[in-house]
Amino acid sequence: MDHRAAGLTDAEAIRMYRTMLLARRLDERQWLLNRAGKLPFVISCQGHEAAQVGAGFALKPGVDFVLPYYRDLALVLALGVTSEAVMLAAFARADDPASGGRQMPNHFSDRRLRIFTQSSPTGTQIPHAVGFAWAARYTGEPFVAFVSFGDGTSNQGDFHEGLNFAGVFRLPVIAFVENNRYAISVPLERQIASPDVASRAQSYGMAGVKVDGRDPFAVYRVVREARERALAGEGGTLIEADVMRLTPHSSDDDDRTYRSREEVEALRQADPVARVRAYLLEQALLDAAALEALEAEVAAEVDRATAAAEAAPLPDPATAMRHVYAEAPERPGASTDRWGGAGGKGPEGWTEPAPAGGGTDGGR
Amino acid sequence: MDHRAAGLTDAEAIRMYRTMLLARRLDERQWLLNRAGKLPFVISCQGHEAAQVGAGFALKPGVDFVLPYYRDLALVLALGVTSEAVMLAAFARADDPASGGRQMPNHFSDRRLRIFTQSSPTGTQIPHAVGFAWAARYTGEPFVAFVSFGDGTSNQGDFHEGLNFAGVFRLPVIAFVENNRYAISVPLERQIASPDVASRAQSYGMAGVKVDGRDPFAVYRVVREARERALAGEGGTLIEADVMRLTPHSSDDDDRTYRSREEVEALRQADPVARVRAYLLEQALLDAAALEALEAEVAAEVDRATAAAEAAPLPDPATAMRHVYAEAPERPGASTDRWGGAGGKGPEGWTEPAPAGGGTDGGR
Amino acid sequence: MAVKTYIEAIREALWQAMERDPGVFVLGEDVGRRGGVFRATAGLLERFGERRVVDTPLAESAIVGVAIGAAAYGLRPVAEIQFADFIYPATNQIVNEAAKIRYRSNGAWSVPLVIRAPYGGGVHGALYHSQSVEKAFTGHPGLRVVTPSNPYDAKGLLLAAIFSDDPVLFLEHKKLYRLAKGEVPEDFYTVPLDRARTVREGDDVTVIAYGLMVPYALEAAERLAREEGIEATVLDLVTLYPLDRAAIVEAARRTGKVLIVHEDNGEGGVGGEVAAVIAETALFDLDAPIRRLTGPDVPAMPYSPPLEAWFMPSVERIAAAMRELARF
Amino acid sequence: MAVKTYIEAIREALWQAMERDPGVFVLGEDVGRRGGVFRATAGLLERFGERRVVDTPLAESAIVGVAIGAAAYGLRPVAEIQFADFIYPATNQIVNEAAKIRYRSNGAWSVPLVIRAPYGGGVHGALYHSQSVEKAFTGHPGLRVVTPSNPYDAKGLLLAAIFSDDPVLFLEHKKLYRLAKGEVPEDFYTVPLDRARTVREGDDVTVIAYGLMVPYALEAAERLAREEGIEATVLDLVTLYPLDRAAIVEAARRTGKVLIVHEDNGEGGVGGEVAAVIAETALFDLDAPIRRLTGPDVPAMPYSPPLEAWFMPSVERIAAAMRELARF
Ligand SMILES: Cc1ncc(C[n+]2csc(CCOP(=O)(O)OP(=O)(O)O)c2C)c(N)n1
Ligand SMILES: Cc1ncc(C[n+]2csc(CCOP(=O)(O)OP(=O)(O)O)c2C)c(N)n1
Ligand SMILES: [Mg+2]
Ligand SMILES: [Mg+2]
Repeated sequence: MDHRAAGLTDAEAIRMYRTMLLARRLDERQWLLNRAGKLPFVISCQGHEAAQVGAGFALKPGVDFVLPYYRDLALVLALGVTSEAVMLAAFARADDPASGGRQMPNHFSDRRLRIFTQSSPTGTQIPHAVGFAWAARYTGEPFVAFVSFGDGTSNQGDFHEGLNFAGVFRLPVIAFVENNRYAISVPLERQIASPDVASRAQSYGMAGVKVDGRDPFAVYRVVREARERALAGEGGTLIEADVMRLTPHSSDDDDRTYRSREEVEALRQADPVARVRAYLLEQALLDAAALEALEAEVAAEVDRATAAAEAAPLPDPATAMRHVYAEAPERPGASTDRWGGAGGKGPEGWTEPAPAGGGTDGGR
Repeated sequence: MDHRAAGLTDAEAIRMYRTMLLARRLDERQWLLNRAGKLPFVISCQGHEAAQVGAGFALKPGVDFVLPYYRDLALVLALGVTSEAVMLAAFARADDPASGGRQMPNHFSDRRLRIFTQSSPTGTQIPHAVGFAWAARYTGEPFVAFVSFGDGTSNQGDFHEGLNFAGVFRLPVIAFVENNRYAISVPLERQIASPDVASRAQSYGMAGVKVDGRDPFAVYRVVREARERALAGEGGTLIEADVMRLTPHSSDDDDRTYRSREEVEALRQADPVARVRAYLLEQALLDAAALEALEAEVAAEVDRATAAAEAAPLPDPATAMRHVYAEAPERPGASTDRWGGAGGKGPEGWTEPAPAGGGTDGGR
Repeated sequence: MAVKTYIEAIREALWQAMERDPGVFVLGEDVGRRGGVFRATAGLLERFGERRVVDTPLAESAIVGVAIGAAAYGLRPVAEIQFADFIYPATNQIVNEAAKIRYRSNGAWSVPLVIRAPYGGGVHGALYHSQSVEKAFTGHPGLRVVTPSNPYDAKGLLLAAIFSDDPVLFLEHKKLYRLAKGEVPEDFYTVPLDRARTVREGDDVTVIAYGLMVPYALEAAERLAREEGIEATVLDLVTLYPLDRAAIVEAARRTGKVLIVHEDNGEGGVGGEVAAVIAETALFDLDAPIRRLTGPDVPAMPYSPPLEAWFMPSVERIAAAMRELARF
Repeated sequence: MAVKTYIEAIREALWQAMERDPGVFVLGEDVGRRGGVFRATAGLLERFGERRVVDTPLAESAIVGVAIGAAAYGLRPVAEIQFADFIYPATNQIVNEAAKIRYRSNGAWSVPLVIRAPYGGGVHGALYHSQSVEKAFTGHPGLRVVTPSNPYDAKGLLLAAIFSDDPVLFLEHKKLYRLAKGEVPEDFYTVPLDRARTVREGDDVTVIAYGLMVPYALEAAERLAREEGIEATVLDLVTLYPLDRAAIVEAARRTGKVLIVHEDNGEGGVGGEVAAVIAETALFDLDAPIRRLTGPDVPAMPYSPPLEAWFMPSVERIAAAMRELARF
């Protein structure tokens, strides 16, 4: 769709493309580093970038709570996660802001940006998002909770229980399904018995919306609309974006056993990054030279991030016992930072809890 | 609906009424015994009888696998469970065929009748039913799996995961929701975000059917049709029967804190047992005298069952360690009884497994 | 100081926590209009309203999962699982999520969540309303598991759990709800989440127990003291995970003869870990083999009264085991 | 007899079981066309077809729950949980259903089900692809939990599990899949589901271990024997629940010095129960406190190589603990 029709400026459209490109190049670099034996594991966003960037630009970073899944590199870049942060996590360095090198790559977390820490079991983040949305309702703070996941994950019990909970209370949650028609090797027909995922919204008294996940502007619009409905107290939305998985499931996978090369080739022909690039050219938002300059700029950023991350120190095993339970406050006053990130302060009249007797309290 | 239009003979319609009445009187007797301090716990079918009997008569006892829940007294009576068996379980006697007094009352099980043992956590039986339906497909044995549960239970993850599994493989399963609009104290609006339960069928590529659960003949027809579709390989059906809970949730509950007496009184006015009684009179299937004779016959049956069960011995603690793991065969050849009940033999060419080395094998 | 029941103490703790901090709210099945099937939350809806006393859909994984999100935001949810037996659908949310969130985020996020769950038997609850579920939830670093044995601890421990910044599984023994009575201060106070408590001192034999088995052990100890002059130390574990190892070792050393009592099955139960701590740390202080008296190794407690009685450890059986150990 | 890897042995067991009994089928995520993410089921789809090699939707509770129904009918499903870390959504179906069905029906119904789950770390799997989940699933009577440490046992134990009439949680250590090699008979054979196995004999110190820690302990033992003349008995538990108590006690008695090794966290782990069995039964045969060497008490194994190495017990650390104990 035309980016202007979606309510986006030219500059925004260009920034969206830049974010898609950066995600793609960071992702490709990780594969190279994996094949070179430098990274044990990669999991990709390739083919999902348009959908993710469309969603990311429709959200308010640091205000909305975002609960991504492992494919959401482009989404978190759109929200403000840096290339260096991504590479620090890929190299499992001490300064990885998501986990200090404790989690696998692409297990995003950034408290300041209100990107909630995620695990690997699929779908567990859906009830968490509903819990954040519950907190919005509870405190009156105006934000939405945005949660994303794959098509296969819509079969998990937590999907059903979480969205039903959100529906009963009409909570401001946006559930975003990135439907790439596979769960590792199992194709969509073997995963879900409904014709699509969006129609499951009906079970939860929610709006269900399908959108072309190769079109960042269309995605932007439906997510923005869902956000507005949520903030207006009209409840949640289940959005299904059709995307494609251009790589194997992960660097541990070999998809030749279950996908024909023709099928993958056909997907490559429809690559969303190329498509948006063509759109920018066609709309004369950028010319070939500007696109090349952008490529160079992004490549330099990827280089810098890689070099910085590779040079950064690994975590010290002496720290490995930390953060099992709350620790005694390291900086006094830390415990006043209770509001899920930088922005939140809590409503008027909120009091801090008194210290508990158990010696288990403290700041974080 | 007219019983003939549903494909039922007069005799069948009368038998259906008798089963409803028997269920009601057995249930009432348990409450009396509870109030007299003789039974620690009662959970009722009152208000659900029409739906249950309609379903029970549409199934083939000993052929179809049935996975009931704790309200399904009328259902299991329709399938062939005896009054005495019911009372033996209520009194937790050694000869309780469902569990030997191990489980709470109304945790039905009868292997010969292919009524599968149930637990108390709600919804766990739904995937089990899908597993039996899988076995039907696997072996080619022509039966359906019928599973029932309450409206609140349709929020459990196991409902979603189980029905999706059934939908993907188009398995012969009938999921029967007895919607009494409460889950203990929580009303339907607070339970499910969809307008009804039946429409959730769409998420599973299944037929969803709503039926008046006060009309046993209408229920009979939709269950019979679902059974035929299932046997014809056309997949499962989610049936929602509107029923009413005439009692508190259980003998441990006091519903005055959450239901007005007017509401309960209004339900009583619409009592399905009275309604079918009136229908039989109106259709002249039975006259007042015959109805009275039936009452007397049922009362006598309840008396007999109660007396027999009360007089029966309690289980011997010496048996309490039994049936944790498979025991050495008590009767040689027992291990050939592998086919889920009396009827099943398994398809041609099936071989018995060889005894394992672990000493853990044996008959049941 | 007023004498209150265990369940009154719990209700009072919930009430005071909600008064004190507007971020505290309760959620669960039937906790609102019904006031809880055991009445633990009775009166809260009327006092605090629907926003803070939430009847949820019937879906345990969502109850815990939603509470995790709310807690990570900074609220202090108190989730009720109606019977501990029904906690298992939420296992993934409890052990893979709540317990691991602080660690996996390198301290950036935390989950100040309490999960209350009535457990235990002897109440004609049969296999699925009598379970002791602690063994499945102990041993997951990041999660605390505690259980009070008396009204005083019930209140103070629940307040400590609510105002702790860690997830706490708070197990309440159903049979103690109305059986246990004791003095409970009106004021706000907390009982540490990481300390066992010596509830009786004596030099002949040490009994280590928790939950309902603590009053049973105390009664057995009093009887043996009165009738046979056997004096027992009784240690109430209070915290099942992480254990208060120092207190366990000290209690074991005091008499050199240790009886561990719990209602849960023996093999794989919390008692094994307690025995291991002693065998690692105080082996040469022991004068007798460690002894466990527990529920039998069958899947769960049967319904029929003779079978239920067979399952439950009783004061008599505890006293007999203590006597045997004292004479060893 | 051919030398095979651990995973080849597992594949061979599946193949032979399916050949032998048409009621045996496998189901799970990616077990069909992909042949399993570890390739344990590779080739089965081609040989046995879609009816018996079933790619399921992504839903663990359904995988186990559906398998329970099929097993209760009389089939012999072998369900794969892709990584043990993802088993928790199925906890309710495993411990409240599969484990309790025979007991609650007084023996009328049974569940001849095997759940295979790759577990364990040291493979750069981080918190959610490295877990040892055994502690949550041991202690549920009715369910067996076993884990082989070598290819011979992998095949025989899996065949025994498949043809057992009880539900068995069959844990396969991921790091052994290709690391462990050994002779595996072509024929059908079974290894008992209720027996530990003495894999080395020696009089100075006893090591009790399971899974990956068995080859580690053996290597440590060989090294100590060679270099320092310390001779160890090594007991492979094989079965984690119910434990083979007699074998544990005998192994402890043999040397009077016991080191228990596992990769799972220490507190609440299987080692606690093993120590308790010894402290109850063979206390006066002990010449040293029981010692445990285990994974640390943090929520799960971190990803970064130095942290992962810090978590995993190593041959060096096992050898050091054995030496210390031998010298005690
Ligand atoms: C509970 C759980 N089961 C299994 C896995 C292993 N696994 C990781 S990703 C995946 C497929 C997910 O498919 P989908 O939800 O469609 O997301 P996609 O990867 O296609 O974006 C599986 C089975 C897991 N992470 N968690
Ligand atoms: C997993 C689980 N959670 C909670 C309970 C406690 N409980 C028993 S019945 C019930 C309500 C069930 O409502 P519904 O499914 O509508 O069935 P109904 O009793 O109304 O027929 C609840 C919450 C349970 N048995 N299992
Ligand atoms: Mg997918
Ligand atoms: Mg209901």
